[in-house]
Amino acid sequence: MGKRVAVCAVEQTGFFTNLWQKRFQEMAFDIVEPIIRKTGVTFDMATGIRNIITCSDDVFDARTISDNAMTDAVGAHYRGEEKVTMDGINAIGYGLACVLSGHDDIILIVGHCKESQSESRDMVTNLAFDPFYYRPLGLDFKNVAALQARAYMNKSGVTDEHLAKVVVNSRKNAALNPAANARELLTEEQVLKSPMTCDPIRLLHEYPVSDGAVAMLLVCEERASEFTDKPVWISGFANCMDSYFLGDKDLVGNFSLKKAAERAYRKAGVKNPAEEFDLVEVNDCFAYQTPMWLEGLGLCGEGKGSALIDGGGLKTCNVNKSGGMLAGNPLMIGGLARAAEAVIQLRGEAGDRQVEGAKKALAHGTTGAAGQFHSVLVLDSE
Amino acid sequence: MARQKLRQKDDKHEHCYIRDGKLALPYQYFAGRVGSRFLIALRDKKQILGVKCEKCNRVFVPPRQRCERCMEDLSDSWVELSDTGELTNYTVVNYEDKHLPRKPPYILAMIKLGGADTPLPHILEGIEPGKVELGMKVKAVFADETTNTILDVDHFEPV
Amino acid sequence: MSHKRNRNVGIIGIGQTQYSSHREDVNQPEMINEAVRFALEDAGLTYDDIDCVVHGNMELFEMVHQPDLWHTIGTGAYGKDAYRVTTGGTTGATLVCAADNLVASGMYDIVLAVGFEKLQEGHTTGGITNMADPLWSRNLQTGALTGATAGAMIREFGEERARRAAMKLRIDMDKHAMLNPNSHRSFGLDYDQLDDLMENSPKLVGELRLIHMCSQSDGACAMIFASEEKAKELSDKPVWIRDHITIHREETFNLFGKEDAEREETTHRFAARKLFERNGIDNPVDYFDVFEMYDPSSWWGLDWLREFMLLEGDEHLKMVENDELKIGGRLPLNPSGGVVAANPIGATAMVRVAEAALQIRGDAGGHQIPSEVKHALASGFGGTLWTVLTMLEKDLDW
Amino acid sequence: MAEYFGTTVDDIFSTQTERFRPEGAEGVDAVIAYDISGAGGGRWMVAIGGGKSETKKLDSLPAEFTAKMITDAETFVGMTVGRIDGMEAFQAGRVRAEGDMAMLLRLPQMFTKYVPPKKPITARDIIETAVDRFQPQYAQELDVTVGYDFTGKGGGQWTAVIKDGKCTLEEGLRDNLTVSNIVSAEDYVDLMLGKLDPMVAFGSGRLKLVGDMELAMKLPKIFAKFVPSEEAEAVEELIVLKKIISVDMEYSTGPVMGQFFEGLMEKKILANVCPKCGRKQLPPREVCAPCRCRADEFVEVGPGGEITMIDDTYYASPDPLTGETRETPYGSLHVLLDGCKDNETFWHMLKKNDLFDAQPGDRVRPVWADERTGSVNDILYFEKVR
Repeated sequence: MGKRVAVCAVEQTGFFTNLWQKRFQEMAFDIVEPIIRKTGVTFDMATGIRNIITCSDDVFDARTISDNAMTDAVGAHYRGEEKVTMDGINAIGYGLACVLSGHDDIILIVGHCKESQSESRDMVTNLAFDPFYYRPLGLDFKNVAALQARAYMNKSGVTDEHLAKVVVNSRKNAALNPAANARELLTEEQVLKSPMTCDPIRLLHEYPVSDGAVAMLLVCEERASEFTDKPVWISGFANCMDSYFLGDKDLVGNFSLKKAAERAYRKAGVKNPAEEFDLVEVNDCFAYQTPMWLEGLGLCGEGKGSALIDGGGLKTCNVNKSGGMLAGNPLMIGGLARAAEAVIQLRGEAGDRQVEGAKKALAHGTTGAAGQFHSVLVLDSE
Repeated sequence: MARQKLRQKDDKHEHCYIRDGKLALPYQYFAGRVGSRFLIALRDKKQILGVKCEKCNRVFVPPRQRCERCMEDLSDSWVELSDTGELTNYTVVNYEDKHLPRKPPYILAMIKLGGADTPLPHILEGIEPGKVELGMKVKAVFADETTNTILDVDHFEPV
Repeated sequence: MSHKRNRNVGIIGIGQTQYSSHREDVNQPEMINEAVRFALEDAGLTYDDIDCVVHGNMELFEMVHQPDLWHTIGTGAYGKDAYRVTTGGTTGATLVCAADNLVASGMYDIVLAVGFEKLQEGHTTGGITNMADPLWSRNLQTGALTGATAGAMIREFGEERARRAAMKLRIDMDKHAMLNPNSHRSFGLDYDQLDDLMENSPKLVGELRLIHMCSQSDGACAMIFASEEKAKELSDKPVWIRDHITIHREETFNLFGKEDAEREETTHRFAARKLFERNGIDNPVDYFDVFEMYDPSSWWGLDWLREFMLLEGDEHLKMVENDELKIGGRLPLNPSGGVVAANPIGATAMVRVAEAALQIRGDAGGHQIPSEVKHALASGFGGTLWTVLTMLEKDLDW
Repeated sequence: MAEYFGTTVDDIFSTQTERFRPEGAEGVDAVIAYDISGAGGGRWMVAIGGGKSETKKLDSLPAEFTAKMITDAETFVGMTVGRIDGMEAFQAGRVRAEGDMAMLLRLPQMFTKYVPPKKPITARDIIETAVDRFQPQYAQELDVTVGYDFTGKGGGQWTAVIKDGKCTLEEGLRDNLTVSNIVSAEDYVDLMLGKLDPMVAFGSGRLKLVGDMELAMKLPKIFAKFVPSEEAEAVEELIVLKKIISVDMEYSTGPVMGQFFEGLMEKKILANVCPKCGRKQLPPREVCAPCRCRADEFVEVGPGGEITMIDDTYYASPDPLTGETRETPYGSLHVLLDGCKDNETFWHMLKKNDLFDAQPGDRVRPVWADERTGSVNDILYFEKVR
């Protein structure tokens, strides 16, 4: 990659189980406002933001073309607005393309999702399946994850006890992150005793229902210093699609994650992923996904997820200092929230959970059932 | 239509309310020629069909017009599958929701039918959740009434 | 003068399904695959040549959450990078912008973009009404139907002239649609039916009559984009993307009130002016050899012509009245028949770009403009008067 | 009786009464007249009322009717069986309507869809196409007889005679057949439609071949694949699944719209004002779009005002929140409430009786609902001030 693109600002609402007191429009404006204030960026057609990339989902928002509702709240009146509707981390990938193409100097990204608005997020994800073969069986992202969890645990030796450790670690980190949703500390015993909602997934293995929004300002290399003295550089991004039908794919093969990671690492010049990152944010909607995605990302050996947990690797590798998805982000912006944490860490603004001297970070996002689609982002502070 | 009043979830937030509403619209989905053939065989002949990709040498179920890997046309390469198969994976669904076909707890399983290379998700009944074992043989039980969906197999049960 | 770009991007493959309201024979991914297959054949490529797939439509028209996941079996995205963008009616145009950006950025060399809609599977008017605020306008809006534009034009130009011009444009478009085998609607209307249709076509809203309004179609469009180097290597006649602009607008609460007193410029005119300014185009009517416009109704098509071409007064009416918009005229408008002839919403705005590109290539078949087409403009429309404009060129000489 | 798409106009009307759905016709009292021209046409009336429906064929049309449909027999049948798009036929003038259009649009709710009786393909249908499917290039120099002995229900016997590059078909079996196919008529149909694999049928003994086996193997080449005719295609069943998808939602008002709804409950219309440009927003939203800043001051406007625009709507659109179809025509309007200027208009409904009387510039006032719940329906509609 010749020219570079910087993340010059990041804001998040903080995440909550039910932000019933706000329309999602206000949720978004709550974070657009400080970006304008802190960076001094304008919406001038010649020198300011001409294009805004939103990220949301029509079914969760219960509105056809829900970005139509966002135009005023994200500053897009008489400006461009393009909606990426998959995990919001892909809006960063698309924003990167907008700037590298030369078409735009500055891109504002605003992702939002209010899972609490609908009666059940599982009903929403059931609608991601085809109407004849999978939808009638009641498949949703949770029960399909449970199938993947069983297959992964059988293959890798990850046990219920390991998963308890993953959740406890997430809560420990989240307790230090004021933006996280689930911040109460848990003991392993509490996790092990929580009800089995979808065997082998327990209630405390699931990310909590969450509302919130994330915004970022992307700027071309030449102009990054106009907006910040702490730019964070996007050095690699890629994603990859796996099979739709569950039976078609190796549920534990991490096919699309491995491919996405390989392409992102190649672009970023990462040769030894297990050693190069100062921190890693993985999009773990369910506890088994933390070790499984880490394997797919090449951050521990194949089948070594349990060893990583046993050896305290979650801590030493600085996995999910934010608390991760397990501490609660809404589905549509899980990966975008991971990227936000990575940017905050690389800017040295993570407060009590700061990884000292963090220079290189990985953020991961996933969309679809059992990780059908994965996205990998590599960020550098230098 | 009489509407309910706006309601507040707590009194900490002045002027903030919830209105109960719906996202509700009518839809009609077409199975297409390939899907119809599969669904009609299921309904009228109690037959489970798969499609075979000669290039990849794999038999898929549910059917699809194209092989996802090599994009070959599979619409004329039907294979009759056995109505019995082997359980390759399962979960016990223990939460209740409107989109689910059964009250909890019930077993959602992956079943590799005889003649197929890809397992099919379906409901398993007739066995205690604690007694389910990977590799066990199960058999399709066809539904009495058709819904023109995969639920024309009502469930699978142990042989 | 031109807009800066990192590298040039060419369109090297185009595929469209037949547009129809009867596609019971295929499910969603199968219909998409038809367009994908045609685009690959057109480009002489295979699935393996594609680096990245961009997918777009509106979820609530078919009520499939994140449909690109299921549609992988039709798009061929397995193992590839993928994006999903959606911006209402402009989706198809945004797909082109996205593919252009993704290639121009250097991130991918060859990108496949697919827009589709299977409107027969949902309730289109209900789906569009659902875009309005659930607490307010959802109770007031009727899909995308409004008689406001007709009313305003009747006030400005008189009832007889305005209604006649809108119906004349409708018949012009049907004449074009008759030449396009992909059209969903080609009625075979003739100019001697003009008075009859003006009186007898049923009213939808005010003077917006059924005959003026676009169809609800099923269909898909796929296009393949390549870097300059690859495009020259792979294609005999790549069509170059010169520039594109997207302008959105706040939602509809007061859309049909008086014009904004301070701005006094519609999104369409604003977008066109900015685009033409930065590309040094003084007289768009003379510069462009064809204009494929997203015309959801003949009234809007007529009104928007003035905005997009930066015309004043009744210049746009004169263009209709003097047959300047017909194939062979001064600025052929929608040789394909336009959106009133076929409207699979998520594909529609991409079809405009695809048809403009086919005209430049000389491959439009029965509706090919007889003279050489070097410069083409395509517009997308969506949401609350959102607009996307795309400029295409035959030669890399701007 | 003239058939179109395998159906007659009489076929359709003879099932009209049994297709009636009282639950779809609640409160309807209507007479629909049909004037159908062309071969197989005629005049009919369908009366609907009191939860019943009656259909009559008439010599002349009734003098009084709620709605009348005028079309030709082919178009009518085509629309009914789904082979011609009704909207398109309507637009192109092949169908005309008089009277209450909305009543015609409601018909699909009041009557279930007409489904033509299935005419399954028989063994005879298929064997009778043998001569057409004969491909002489694969039968040069042949002088043979091929027997078809179809057993069971729908069975029969035929002989195909192939000689001098030509094929003829006779009923009955000749003696001394070169090769003979013995199979049940039902299996033969499945074999020819590709539903039954020939090797499976042969292997299991369901298909017996007697005589020259080499010739038997060549038969699939000598006779091209059977493709059901256009009419057979039309009855091909393509599965459709109809669903109303419904997910309950909790829509938030936020504090800004919340104050507006509080105002409505007290019969006050509140706008919020942009601190930068002074624009008033109705209903209020958190942000002023052109200025990109919060608008947090509220002022009371109206309640009376001046109409800027009316949309008289004739197309019945379902309410996505209830699924109910509204009565047409109805009017929505934009009002410049007292205290507002330029495009600070308020969008609501116009009183039904005022629809063809009111015009832009007229004064209007809101008519409030007795019971107000903080919704758009707290104002019933705006009415013209007389």
